Amino acid sequence: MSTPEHPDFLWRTPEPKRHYDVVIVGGGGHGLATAHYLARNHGITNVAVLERGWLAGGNMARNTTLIRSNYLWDESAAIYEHSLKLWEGLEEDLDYPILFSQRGVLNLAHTEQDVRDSVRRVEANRLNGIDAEWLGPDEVAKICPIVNVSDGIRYPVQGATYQPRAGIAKHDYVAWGFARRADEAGIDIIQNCEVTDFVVDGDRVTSVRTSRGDIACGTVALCAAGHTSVLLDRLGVRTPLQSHPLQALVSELLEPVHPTIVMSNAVHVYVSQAHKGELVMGAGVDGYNGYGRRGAFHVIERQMAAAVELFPVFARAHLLRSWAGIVDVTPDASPVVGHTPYENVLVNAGWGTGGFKATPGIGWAFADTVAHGRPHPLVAPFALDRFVTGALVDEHGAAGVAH
Amino acid sequence: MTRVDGYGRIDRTRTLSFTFDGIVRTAHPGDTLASALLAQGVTTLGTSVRLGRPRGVLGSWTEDPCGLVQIEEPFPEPMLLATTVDVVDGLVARGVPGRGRLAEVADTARYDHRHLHCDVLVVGAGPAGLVAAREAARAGQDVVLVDDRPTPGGTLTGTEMIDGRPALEFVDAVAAELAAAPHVTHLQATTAFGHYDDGFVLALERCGEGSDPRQRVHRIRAGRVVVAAGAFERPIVFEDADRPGVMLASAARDLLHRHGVLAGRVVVVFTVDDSAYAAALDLHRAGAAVRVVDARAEAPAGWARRCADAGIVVEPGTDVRGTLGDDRVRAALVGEARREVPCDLLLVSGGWNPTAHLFSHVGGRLAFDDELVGFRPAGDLPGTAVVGAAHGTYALADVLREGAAATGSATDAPHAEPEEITPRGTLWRTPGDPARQFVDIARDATVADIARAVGAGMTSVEHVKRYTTIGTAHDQGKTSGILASGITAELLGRPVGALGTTTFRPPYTPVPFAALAGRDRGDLYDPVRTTPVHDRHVALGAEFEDVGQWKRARHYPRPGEDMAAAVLRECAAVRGAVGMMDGSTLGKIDVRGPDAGVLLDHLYTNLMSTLKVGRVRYGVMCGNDGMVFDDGTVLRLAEDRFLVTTTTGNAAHVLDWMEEWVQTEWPDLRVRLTSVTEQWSILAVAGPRSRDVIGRVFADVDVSNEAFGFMTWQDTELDGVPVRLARISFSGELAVEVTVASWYAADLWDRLLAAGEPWGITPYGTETMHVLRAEKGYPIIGQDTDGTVTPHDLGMAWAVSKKKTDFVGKRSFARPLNADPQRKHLVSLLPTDAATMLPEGSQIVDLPDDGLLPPPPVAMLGHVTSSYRSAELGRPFALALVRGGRDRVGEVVAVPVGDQLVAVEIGDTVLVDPEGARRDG
Amino acid sequence: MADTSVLTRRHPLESRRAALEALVGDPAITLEPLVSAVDLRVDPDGGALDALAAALGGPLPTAVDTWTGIGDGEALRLGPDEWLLTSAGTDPHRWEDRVDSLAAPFGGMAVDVSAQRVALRLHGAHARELLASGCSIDLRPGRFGRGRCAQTLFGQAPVLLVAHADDDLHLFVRSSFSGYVADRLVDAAALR
Amino acid sequence: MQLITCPWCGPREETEFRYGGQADLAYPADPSALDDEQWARFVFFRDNPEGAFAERWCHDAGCRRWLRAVRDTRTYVFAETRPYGRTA
Repeated sequence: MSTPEHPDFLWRTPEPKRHYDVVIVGGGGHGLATAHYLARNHGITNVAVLERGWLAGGNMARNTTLIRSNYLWDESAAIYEHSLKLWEGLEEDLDYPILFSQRGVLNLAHTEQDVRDSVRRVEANRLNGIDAEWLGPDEVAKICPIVNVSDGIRYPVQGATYQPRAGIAKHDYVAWGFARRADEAGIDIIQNCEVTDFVVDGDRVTSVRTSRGDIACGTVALCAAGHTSVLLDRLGVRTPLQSHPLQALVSELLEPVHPTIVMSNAVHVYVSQAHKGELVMGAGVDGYNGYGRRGAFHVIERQMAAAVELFPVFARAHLLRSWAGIVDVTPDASPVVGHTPYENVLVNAGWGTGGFKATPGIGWAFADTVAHGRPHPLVAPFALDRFVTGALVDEHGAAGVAH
Repeated sequence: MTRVDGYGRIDRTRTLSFTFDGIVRTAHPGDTLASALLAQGVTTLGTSVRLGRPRGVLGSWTEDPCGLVQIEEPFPEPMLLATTVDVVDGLVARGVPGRGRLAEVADTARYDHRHLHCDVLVVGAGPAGLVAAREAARAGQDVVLVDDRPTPGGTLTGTEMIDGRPALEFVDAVAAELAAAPHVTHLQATTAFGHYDDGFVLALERCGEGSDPRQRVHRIRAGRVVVAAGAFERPIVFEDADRPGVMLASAARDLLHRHGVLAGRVVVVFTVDDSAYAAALDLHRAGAAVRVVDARAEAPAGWARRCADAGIVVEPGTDVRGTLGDDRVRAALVGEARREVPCDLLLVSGGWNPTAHLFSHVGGRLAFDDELVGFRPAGDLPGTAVVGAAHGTYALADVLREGAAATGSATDAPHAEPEEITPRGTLWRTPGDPARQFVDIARDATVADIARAVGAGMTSVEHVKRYTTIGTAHDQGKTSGILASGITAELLGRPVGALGTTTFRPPYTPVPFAALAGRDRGDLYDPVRTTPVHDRHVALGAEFEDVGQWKRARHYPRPGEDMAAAVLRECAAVRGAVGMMDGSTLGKIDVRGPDAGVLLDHLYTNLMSTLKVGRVRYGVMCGNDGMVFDDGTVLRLAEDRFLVTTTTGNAAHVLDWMEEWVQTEWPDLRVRLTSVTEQWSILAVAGPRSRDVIGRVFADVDVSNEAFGFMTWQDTELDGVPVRLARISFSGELAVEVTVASWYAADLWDRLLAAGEPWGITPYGTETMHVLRAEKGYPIIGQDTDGTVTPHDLGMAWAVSKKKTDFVGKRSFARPLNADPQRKHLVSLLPTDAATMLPEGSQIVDLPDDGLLPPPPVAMLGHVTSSYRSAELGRPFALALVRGGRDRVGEVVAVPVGDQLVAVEIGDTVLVDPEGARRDG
Repeated sequence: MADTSVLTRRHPLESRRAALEALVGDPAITLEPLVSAVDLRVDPDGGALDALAAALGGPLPTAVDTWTGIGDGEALRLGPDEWLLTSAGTDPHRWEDRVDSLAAPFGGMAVDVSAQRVALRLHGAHARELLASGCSIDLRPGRFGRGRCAQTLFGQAPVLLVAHADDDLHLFVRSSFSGYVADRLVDAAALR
Repeated sequence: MQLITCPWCGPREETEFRYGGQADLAYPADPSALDDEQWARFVFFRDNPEGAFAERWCHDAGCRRWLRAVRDTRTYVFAETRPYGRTA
C-alpha cells in the first residue's frame, strides 16, 4: 500500500551530442528497454533515446500493465514467454522495485466457440512450455470468488483459461528502472526532442532532424508505437499500421477484493486490482484512427456494464479517472519488427495492446537485432514482408480483448 | 455544539439520526455528513493513508482532499467525501484511512440513463450560470441547467446584494422564473462529469437514497455549452497544515451560511487574497474571535478598514509557518519567530483555481495567468463558453456580466456593486521543514517528496506527480495539483507557466460503475434474439446455446437424459427416420437486379450466374486475403433474383460486406440487397422419412426425386399461405427445408410435428445438426475455420471456380504460401481405441516412438476443430486441421488429452455415406 | 390436433402483450396490428415517385427520414433510394407484386418484408421521454414532429421510429429483436 | 463521442456508424496482373496520417449508406461528410 522508496537519482538531462552510433526514436518502455539491453548485452553505449515529450509519457504511462504469455501461435508465445521470463528477474536486473506481482490471469469463455478456442490455446501453451490450464466455472470461482459464474447473466461463464505466472507491474517504475540503467551506462536520454524528419543518403539515413537540431546516427531504431507510421511516412515507407485510441480507467483505492486478473472477450472486460488498491480496467480499442489520446465515452459505459455484469460487487466502486493512449495495430494483431527498405533503419511497432508485457522481451531481441544488423530469431517471424508472403501470425483470438 | 442561530439553510424543525464511527448522532435535513459532524465538534474524521496522521475536512464540497468516509448503511459505498454526503435517517458511516470497502452482495438499486437535447447547456447554478440560463430561456431557447449542489446559488452566501436585494432572494427569483419557463430543464444535485466532442456532456443526477432510480446519467447533446462551474480556493503550504482545524476560508464561510455551522470560535485567517476577509468578517459576526494574517506587504485598505471597525486585528507582511495541536489545531505559528497565536480554526486562502475541467476535457488549453495566480482557460473552443469564476473572473458584478453575455447581452446583466480588488500575492509555501509541509494531504506527500523528485532528475510535472503521487488521490488534486506545479517550478527555478500543470481528465468527480452501466444489465446487457418458434422450443424443454445474440435450441433432453444421450437419440432419429430443426436464424438476403448474378460471381468463389432458376447451389465466400469467412446456399428465384443464406453468426457481416462492395466499389451494378432474415423462417425436415412427412402436409406436391430433385426448390401453398420447399441437406440425409413467412412459422412447426408423429419425428437442435454435418465432413465456418483457412484447405477446390477471371480472394490464392503442401487441411480423426472423445481444441502432435510426450517445446501439427460421439459410427470421431493432412490419410498421430497421448488415425472427412446415396432417400 | 387447424398468423410479441398491457400510466404501449410491407428500391429521379403516388393513392415522401400516408398504409423513406411501403389490406405477396410491377418500369423493385418487422405504439405525453431512455436522436417535437421517421438504435437494437403526433410515436423493430425492445420499454417505464 | 452528419439522415451519434478506414482505395482492375507486393499493398497497407484523413463510414444503424468523410485524426473533427462516390 505504501509506495516504495525511489532511488535518489534516476537520469541526467543531457544536451544532445552531434553523433550517436544508435539513435532510438521513442523514449517509451520499448525504447528504454532497447537502450538498456544494448548496453547490458552488447556494450553499445554511444546511444541516444529521443523522446518528443516527457519520458515514458506515452502508452507506457497509460497502459494497464497486464503481463502474460498465453498466446496461441508459436511465434507469439516465444517472444512473450521470453519476455515473461525476463520479467521474473527484472527487479534484480534493474535493482528497482517495479512491483511485479504474479497473480495469474483468467481469460473467460462465454460461448461454445470460446471454449474451443480456449482449450486450443491452453493445449498449445502447454506444448510450448507455457503454464496454462483450462478451468470450469467452479474452479474460476475458487480463484476469483467475485466473478459471477451463475447462469443469471446474459452470457454465463463457461470456464476460463488460467496462466498462474501472469501478473502486473508498476509501469512508471519499470520505465524509470530501464532509464536509470541506461543512463548509468552513459546512454543519453533526451526529452522534449521531437524527430521531425530524416536526412537520407541513398538507402541510408545519415541523421535525424529534431526539434533540437540534427543528430547524426549509425543506426536508427524506431520505437515510436502509434507515431511510427508518421515517421516512416517521412521516409516514404508504407506500413500496414493503423493508430487507434485505446482507453483505460481506474477506480478509487479499495480494500483487496480482486486477487487475480480477469479478461473476457464476449463480455468485454479486462480488470485487475493494483497494489495500492485501485481497480484498473482496459476498455476496447476505439474503432477509428486517432492520435487524439481521447476516446469515446460509450466505450467506457459498455465496459462498465460488462464489469458490473461479471462482478456485481463492483456496482458502487467509482470511476475515478479515465484516459487514452494511441495503439498501433496491424491486420494480424501481431507486431512489425525488423528491417525497412533503409539499411540502417530498424522498426519495432504494431504491438497493439501487447506492448507493455513485451517490454523486456522486445527490448532484448530488438537490441540484439540492432547490434548484429540481422533479425533476432524471436522477431524474425514479425518481419514486414509477411504481409506479402501471407505468413501472417493471426492473434485476433488472443488479442480480442484489449491488453 | 457549534451551530449558530440565524444562519444556514437547514430545516431545524426536523432532526435526523445517523451513526458515525459507532456513535449515534443527530443532524438536520440539509446537513452534509461533514456539517453535521462539525456541528457537534467532531473535527477528525479519519487518519491519513500512509502516515496515519489525523484528517479532518479542508474544504466544504468536492474540493475537499481528505474527509473520506465509508458508507455502511443503507448500502455499503466506498470513499465518499463527508462534505458531499447528504445525511439521511439511519445513515451509518465511518472514517477510512484512504481505502474503501465494496459490498459483498450485489447492489439492488437501479441506475438509469437518459438522452437530453438542448440548445444551451449551462453547467453551474451560481450567479454566472443562473444569469446565463435565464437569458437563454428568455431568448426562447431549450435550456438545460445542471448544478452539483442540492440547491442553486453556487458560492453566494446571502451577504451579497444583486439588483439591490439579498443575493439568495435573487437566486430564488431566477430559479422560479426558470421553473415557469417552457423548454427549461433545471437539475440540482446533478454533476456534469465529462465533456466530449460536439457538445456532448455527461451528467450524474443523484435522485436520492431509496428512490428508483437511485441515480441517473443524463447524456446531454447541447448546441452550446456554458461552463459556469466556479472556482476552488487553494491552500498555502506550511508545516503541519494537514492538522484538523486547518480549513479553506471559503469552506468555513460556506459551512456558516449553508449549514449554520461555526467551525471555530478562535480563528486565524491566513491569506494572500482579498476573498478571505469576507470569511473573517462573517465568522466574526457569527461570534468568533478572528485575527487576519496577510502575507502581502499591505492589507487591502477597504477590507482592513472594515476589519478595524469590527475589531479584527490584521497583521500584514507576515505569514503562518506552522501549527501546534494534537488531533486539532491549537495554535498557529506566525512569522519567522514562529509566534504562537492560539486558535481552534486556522483558515487559509492562497487564491483560487478556476474549475476549468469541462473545458480541458475537450482539449481546451489552460495557461497560467500571473495576475490571477492560477491556470485559466486560454483560447476558444467552438461551442463552448467558460464564464465567471471558472474563467478566472471573481468580482460579482463582472461574473454576472459574463453570464449574461454568454447567452444574451451583458447589458441585461443584473447589478452588483463593484469591488475593490488589490493584487493577489503569489505564495505556494512559507519557509519551514519540507518534510512536514504537506502538499497533497490525501497522499501524505510533502515538499520534501517534490524536492527528491526534482533531485532525481525529474523536470516534468507529470513525472513529479507520478514520483510523489501528488494529485492522484480521490480528489484528483483539485487543491494540490497547482500547488505541486508552483512548488516544483520554484525548485527548478522555472516559471510555473512554462512548467504547466497536469491534464484534467474525466470524470470531474467519481461516478459509480453501476450508474455508468445503467440498465444494460442481465438480459438487457445485450439483445436476446429469438425465432418465431422459440416458445415451442421452450415448451419442448430445449436447452439453448448463445450463437451471437441468438438463442438457439441446442438439444431437447428428455427426462433423465444428459446432452450426450439426447444428441445420440436425436442423431439416430434423423439417420433412422425423421427429425426437424428450426433453421430460422440463418441469415437471408434477397439479391435483386439485372446484375445480381454478376455481384454473386464477384463475391463467391464459385460461379453463381450460371445457376438455373429453380435450383440451389452451395457457395463459399472469402475475404481479399483468400481466407474463408462464410458459406451457405444460394437459391435462384428468378433471372434477376437470388436468395442468399448465410451462417447465423455472420448474417449481418455478410450483408454489410455485400453492401460495401456494391456501394463503394461497383456502384454501377444494377443490384439491390434486402435483409429478409426475419421475414422467412426455415424449418429443416431431415431423414429417410422426411419425404413422407412433407408429402403428408403438402398433399398436392410431387415429392419424388424425379419431380423434386436434390438442390432444387419449388413454391407451394398451405391453407393459402405461400410456402417454399427446397431439397437442401446439411445432414446427408434426404431432407427438405420448408420456408414460410415468419408469422406462420410456429403453426407450421406444429403442423409438421403432428404430421410426422407416425414416423416418430424428433425435434433436433444445433448440437445434433453439428454431429450430422461433421459425419459428412461439412465444415462449420468459424468452428472448423479460424480466418486462416482457404477453400482448398477445406478440400473444397471443387467450390472454387477455374472459369472466373477474378473473384474476391482469388489473387491471394496465387501467393506461394498458398501452394505450400504443409498447409493445414481439414481431415477426420478417429481415435484408434474407438472410445476416447477428443476435447475440441486439442492439439495434434506426431506420435512418438515411445508413446510418451516429449518435453516442450513440442511441434504441433494442428488442432481438433470438432469432436462428437457418432450414433451412426458407434464411436467418437473428430474433424481437425492438420499440416499436410490430406497427404497423411491413414497415418496415426497423437493428441495429448490431460497427461495421456491418444493415438488417432487421420482419415477423409466424409465418414458416413461417402457415395451420397442417402440424400435422395 | 394442430394438423387439422388452419395456418394462422402469430404476433411475434404475443408473449409480451400482457406485460405491456399491465403498464400503468403514461405512455400506453400497445402492439400494432401486423401489416403487409415491402422494401422499395428505386431511383427517385426517374418519375417513379409520381407513378407510384398516382397508383397507391398518396404522395411518397421526397425527403429521407420522412413519411406519408398512402391508401391504407404508410410510405416511409429510409434512404436515398429506399422506402418502406405498408398496406393494412393487401396481403403480402400481392403487395409485393403490385409495388414491384409499379416500380419495374423505372428499374425499381420491391421485396416483401411484412414479417421482418413488428410495430409498437407509444401513446401519451411521456412517450418521447420514455424513448429517450434508449434513443440518442433528438426527439424534441420541433425536431422530430409528425411526418418524421428515423432509423436509429433503441438500446442495442436497431429500430425505425415514426412520429404520428407529439404524443404518438410508432416503433418498428425486427421481430427477432422485438422481445428485447419490449422488455427494455417495460423496464424503462417502471423507472419514472 | 462524435456527432457524425450522415448526408441522408443528418447528425447522428457515432454509435450508429461503422468505421471503414481509408477512402478511395479502388479494387484493382486486374488483380492477376499485380505481383504479390502490389497485391499485399492493396489488401493490407493503409494510410495512417496524423491530421486530415479521407475515410469511409457506414451509417449502419440508419440508412446503411456508406459515406466519405474528411476528419482530423488529432482533433477528430469532421471537415466534411458526403455520399460515397460523389465528388460534390
